[in-house]
Amino acid sequence: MTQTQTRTLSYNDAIIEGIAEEMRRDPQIFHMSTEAPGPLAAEFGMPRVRQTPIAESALTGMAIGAAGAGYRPIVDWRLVTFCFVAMDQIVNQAAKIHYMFGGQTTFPIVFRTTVGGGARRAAQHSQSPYSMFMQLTGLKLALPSTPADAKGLIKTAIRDNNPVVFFEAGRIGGMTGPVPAGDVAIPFGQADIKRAGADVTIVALAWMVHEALAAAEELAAVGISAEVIDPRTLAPLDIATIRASVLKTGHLALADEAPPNASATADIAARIAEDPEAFAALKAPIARISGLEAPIPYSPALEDHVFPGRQRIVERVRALLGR
Amino acid sequence: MTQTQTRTLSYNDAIIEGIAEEMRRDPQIFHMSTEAPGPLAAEFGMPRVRQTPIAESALTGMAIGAAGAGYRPIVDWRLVTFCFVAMDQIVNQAAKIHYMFGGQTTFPIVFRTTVGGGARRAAQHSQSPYSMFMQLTGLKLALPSTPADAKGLIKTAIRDNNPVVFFEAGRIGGMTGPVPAGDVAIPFGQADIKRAGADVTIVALAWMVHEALAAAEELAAVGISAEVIDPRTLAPLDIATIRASVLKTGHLALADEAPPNASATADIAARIAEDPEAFAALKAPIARISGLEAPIPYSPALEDHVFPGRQRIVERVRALLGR
Amino acid sequence: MSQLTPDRQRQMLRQMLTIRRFEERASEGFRAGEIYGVVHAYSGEEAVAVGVCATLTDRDKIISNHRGHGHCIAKGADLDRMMAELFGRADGYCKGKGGSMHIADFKIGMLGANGIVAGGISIITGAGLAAQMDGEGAVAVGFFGDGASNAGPFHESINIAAGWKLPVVYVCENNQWAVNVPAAESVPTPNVADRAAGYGIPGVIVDGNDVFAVYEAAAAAVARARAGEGPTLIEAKTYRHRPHTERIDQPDARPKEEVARWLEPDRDPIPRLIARLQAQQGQLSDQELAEMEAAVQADIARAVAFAKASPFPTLASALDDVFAA
Amino acid sequence: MSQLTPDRQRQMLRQMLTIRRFEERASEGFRAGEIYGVVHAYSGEEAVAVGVCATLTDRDKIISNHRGHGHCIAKGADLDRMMAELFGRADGYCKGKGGSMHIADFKIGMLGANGIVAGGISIITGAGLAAQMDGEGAVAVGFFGDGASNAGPFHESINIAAGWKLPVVYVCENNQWAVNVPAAESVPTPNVADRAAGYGIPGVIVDGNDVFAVYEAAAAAVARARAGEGPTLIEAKTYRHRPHTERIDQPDARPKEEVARWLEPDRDPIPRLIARLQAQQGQLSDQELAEMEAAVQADIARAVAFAKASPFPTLASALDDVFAA
Ligand SMILES: Cc1ncc(C[n+]2csc(CCOP(=O)(O)OP(=O)(O)O)c2C)c(N)n1
Ligand SMILES: Cc1ncc(C[n+]2csc(CCOP(=O)(O)OP(=O)(O)O)c2C)c(N)n1
Ligand SMILES: [Mg+2]
Ligand SMILES: [Mg+2]
Repeated sequence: MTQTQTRTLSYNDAIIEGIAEEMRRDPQIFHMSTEAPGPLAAEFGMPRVRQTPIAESALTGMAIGAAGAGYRPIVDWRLVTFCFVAMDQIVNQAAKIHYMFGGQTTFPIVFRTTVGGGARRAAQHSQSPYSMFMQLTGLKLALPSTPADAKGLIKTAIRDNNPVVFFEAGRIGGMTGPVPAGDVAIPFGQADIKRAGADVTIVALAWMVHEALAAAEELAAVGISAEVIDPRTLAPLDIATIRASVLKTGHLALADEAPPNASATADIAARIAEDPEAFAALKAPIARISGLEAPIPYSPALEDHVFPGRQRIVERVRALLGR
Repeated sequence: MTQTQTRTLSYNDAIIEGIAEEMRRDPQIFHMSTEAPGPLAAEFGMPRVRQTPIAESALTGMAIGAAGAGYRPIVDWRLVTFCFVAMDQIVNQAAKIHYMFGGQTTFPIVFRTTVGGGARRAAQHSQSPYSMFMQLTGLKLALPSTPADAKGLIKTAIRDNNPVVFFEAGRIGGMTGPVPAGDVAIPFGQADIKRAGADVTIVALAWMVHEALAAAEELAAVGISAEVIDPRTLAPLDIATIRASVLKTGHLALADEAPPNASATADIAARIAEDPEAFAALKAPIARISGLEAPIPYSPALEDHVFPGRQRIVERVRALLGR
Repeated sequence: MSQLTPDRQRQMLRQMLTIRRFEERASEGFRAGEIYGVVHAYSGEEAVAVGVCATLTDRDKIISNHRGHGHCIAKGADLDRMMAELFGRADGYCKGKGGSMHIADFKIGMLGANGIVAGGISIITGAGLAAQMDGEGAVAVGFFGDGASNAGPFHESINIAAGWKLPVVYVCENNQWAVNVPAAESVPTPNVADRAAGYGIPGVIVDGNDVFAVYEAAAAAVARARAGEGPTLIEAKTYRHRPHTERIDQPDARPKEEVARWLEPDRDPIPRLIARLQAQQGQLSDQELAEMEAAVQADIARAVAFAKASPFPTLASALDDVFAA
Repeated sequence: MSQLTPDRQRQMLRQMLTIRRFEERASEGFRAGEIYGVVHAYSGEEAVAVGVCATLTDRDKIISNHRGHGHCIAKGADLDRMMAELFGRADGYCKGKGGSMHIADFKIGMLGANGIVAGGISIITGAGLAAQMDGEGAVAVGFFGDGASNAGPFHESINIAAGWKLPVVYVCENNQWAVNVPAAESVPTPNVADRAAGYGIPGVIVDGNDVFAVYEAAAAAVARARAGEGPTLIEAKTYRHRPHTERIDQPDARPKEEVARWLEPDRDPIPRLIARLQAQQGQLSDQELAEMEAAVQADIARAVAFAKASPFPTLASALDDVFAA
């Protein structure tokens, strides 16, 4: 198919478009969630788009059983909050089932879920806990930051023969951007350089990609050339692209809205700090810009204070480079 | 009370002794699990030591409710495997409840759970996922490596007014060691230097503390003086002690049986790599010794291969120091 | 209603009116951008919270779900601090950290609203265990929806409470919908109360829009709990007047005629109660009713004024209360 | 047992004997250090797996729990590859990665044992959903214990299966204990089957030590499922002959007399079946029985030899199969 045309789509619509295209292609794909997405329900209806009782643990297990029986289920947990009731099925079943049964059969499943704050939904409904899933060998993890990436990665997620957790950044669900038409799937494990630069590498996740791009603009104004990298998938993680950038810039900043403890930014920092060449290339300590170590509060100014943003990135990077 | 006497106790017995002492002191403490510990059941019986239906999610929530009503519950999830069915109560309730209600009341709860492999119990029952809990601001996390630490930390855990997850290293449950008699509680957030050394700092967790100590012996034989540090609690994490050691040795190795991704070792590596002085003190890249990135397999040699051990520590540290 | 004096009955009406007006003001505040995030209004279901809580004392504990304002008010929470919490202010119940979905008042035994469907059911069961161990006859009451009755924690908790004879009353507010899923599609039996038999406990169905019927059912369940005979599952059939949340674009799959039917005065619990009190001699005069309305409106206005006068929390407070001392 | 020819009946006995002898050998191997980790023996409960699986075809799917050997054998799994898995060998079903608690054979519709109590119940419900969508009349059968019936996933899954009329048969093996907790303490009603009413589905109680009774109950449930009428909950009352696991120091809280009573030939499902077949003219001669015993022993011996001849997996294979291609 040609990829010449692009349209402007929102992040959320791009995901739905990607799912719809895949569902048209493959009748084994079906979608379950406690609230069915309107456009999918309208186009495909039952039994391919199901609205379910509130029982995310059962839905998650059912996806595993249906996948083992030849289907390619998509389960939308909706807010990531809700997936914790299904954590046994995620940790003990989905992540391990292919391995512990010696690879007998495949379990192609996509678990969709919305992460992030900004909507004044307080502690439970504003979490960004993707890093917790990185400890779980056996899951693939996608975390797109643009409509085009969202569509390209959801298609790859659906075609993958493993359980994939597809994290959707709620804060940018309405953000629009160009999305190529046609069958464009983006491979997992390929970071994207969202902006090229020479002085500092800023690796950012999800919403923070946009904050990092805004920060890069401000930094350019003071003569700092920032390269902004979006890993796009946390498992597999494309450390090679980040490493190459650090070899070039000698400075690494990592921006994530989640708290720093045992996080994706810790992971990337450690991988760079343990790589002899990258370590040698570092001209300054690694800088991390993270959420404060607190649950997310409700009151708007408080919430905005707990989450990091472009200003903190600018400050940290300027401090890092001493200018 | 005097602390002059010490006895030899196993790690498991030290924990039970600590719990029993606290239960004698405070009648508000009670213990729930799907299998009641014999000595506690014998001494205290119902209603203070309860055997329950298999419903860890309910038990976890019930502990929260009972704590909010003035009790100090201890819930033994038993294998960490089983706590994942209770993850909603852990993530969305226990970790956040004090904060999201504005600190109205306290929730003093100890969640006991056994981690680690070595028992040929395959993927589900051999996990070491404590690092996942580090993302959850609002929980305290203990992970003792010796009988004395186990007893001292369980007493502190029980006296703490917050939910504490107390990770017990199954592999060393039968290991014996000196335990001071009397009312010895070990404060949270104080790492312990298990062996002093000058050339390299080895931070190790749980069972790996013992592997690191054995490795330090071997390293001493080739003239490398290793300092072995056990953080003992992952939240709060005593980075100051680790940092001071790195400033002295200029070399940091981190040993954990879990896979490296977004792990406690990544966390410590990142904190050192982002600290200007510590970063400047590092004479070589940080080295991490971790479990392989795979679920835990059943067959003995395979399992032993996936977990790291003293030999891998020795090799990595020797490579790090180039001798 | 022999147990209830005319004064108590009027008090109950006043609580129900207070809930209704509070929700109306919350909805208004949400649309005006004074209140943030999510608001789930309890309008239409007032008789359940009020009927149940009228059987409780201060020692007794309740827990709520996402639709929590009514339970708070029925248990006696302070309107000022509730409204201040919705407004995100420092004098709110949670110092502005919780918002609509996390109002609690542990002092009066209100253990909190909760953003997780069925998330509170095990917590209140633990409060019931505490009450049993205390041995002073207190009870614990869990409020949750028809949707929550499909979730695992419902089953685990009631099963344990039944086995241990805990003094808990489980109150399912069957408003017939969970967002856009009708209970008829998610609950395979005609009634949620039918689930009680599987635990060997009474399952009681009650008209959730008749406050006295609710009161009677709850009083029996509470008496049973206090007597050490264990839990009861009460299903209160009711209906929410509002869409699932106050979001402007909240989709609502409920048939319009169905919604309209439940808004009529013979179904709306408040007109029903007013009609009943007025039908009985000396229970409620037109003037008393007008005074009550005015008093309630004044309460709400005072709460809003309190909320507006309260400062937003300081940024530094974001790091307070992460851990208890 | 009009549906079952004498041959089928003898086949069922042979399967039951195979399970018993397999467990005896597994226990021996565990004590000898040839088998590692944990072994939960199914001895005493053979009639359940065999009676249920006799109603199934290869298209039908089952799932098991931690006590899984019997379900595997009843569904037709290969003894050699089962034993090789227990021995941790490369030719085992899971290439030595799974061990006793994780044997699966997706080719024959055996979706795996599971180390999580109730962990398989939702998975088999998903297989039932797949069968419904396939529309070819296949069914899915979940085996689990009395202990599992207290866990949330049991409730969530059966509730959905009932609502969606999924072709699933839920088989609760009530062996009256969950480790050291008696079912009488954890299940508040006399029977686990009493829980079915809460989902509007049949709850059937059957003597789990009578293979033909199990067969009949299962056949009815399977027919109902195939006909699109939805799930059934079967409770098979049975007993485990062994302690919870084969661990030497496994505590066993069960009264000695209770255990002894269940080991007697009038309760042990195997002597019961033998007696019944021998009581009927021409169903099973002493010689046929002896030959059967010998054949079963030979099968087990062959499986052990196969296991021992199979190499341990290479260390490099530890990183195989983490992800599917
Ligand atoms: C575990 C979980 N899943 C999904 C949601 C999203 N959600 C919020 S309220 C709701 C419907 C609840 O229905 P019901 O229990 O009947 O209460 P009602 O809103 O009708 O009062 C859903 C699905 C949630 N909060 N928690
Ligand atoms: C979620 C969970 N909690 C606890 C355990 C530990 N455990 C293993 S088997 C078992 C008892 C299971 O009892 P039942 O379901 O009756 O099966 P049975 O062993 O009697 O066949 C327990 C508690 C577990 N495997 N999973
Ligand atoms: Mg409802
Ligand atoms: Mg059992």
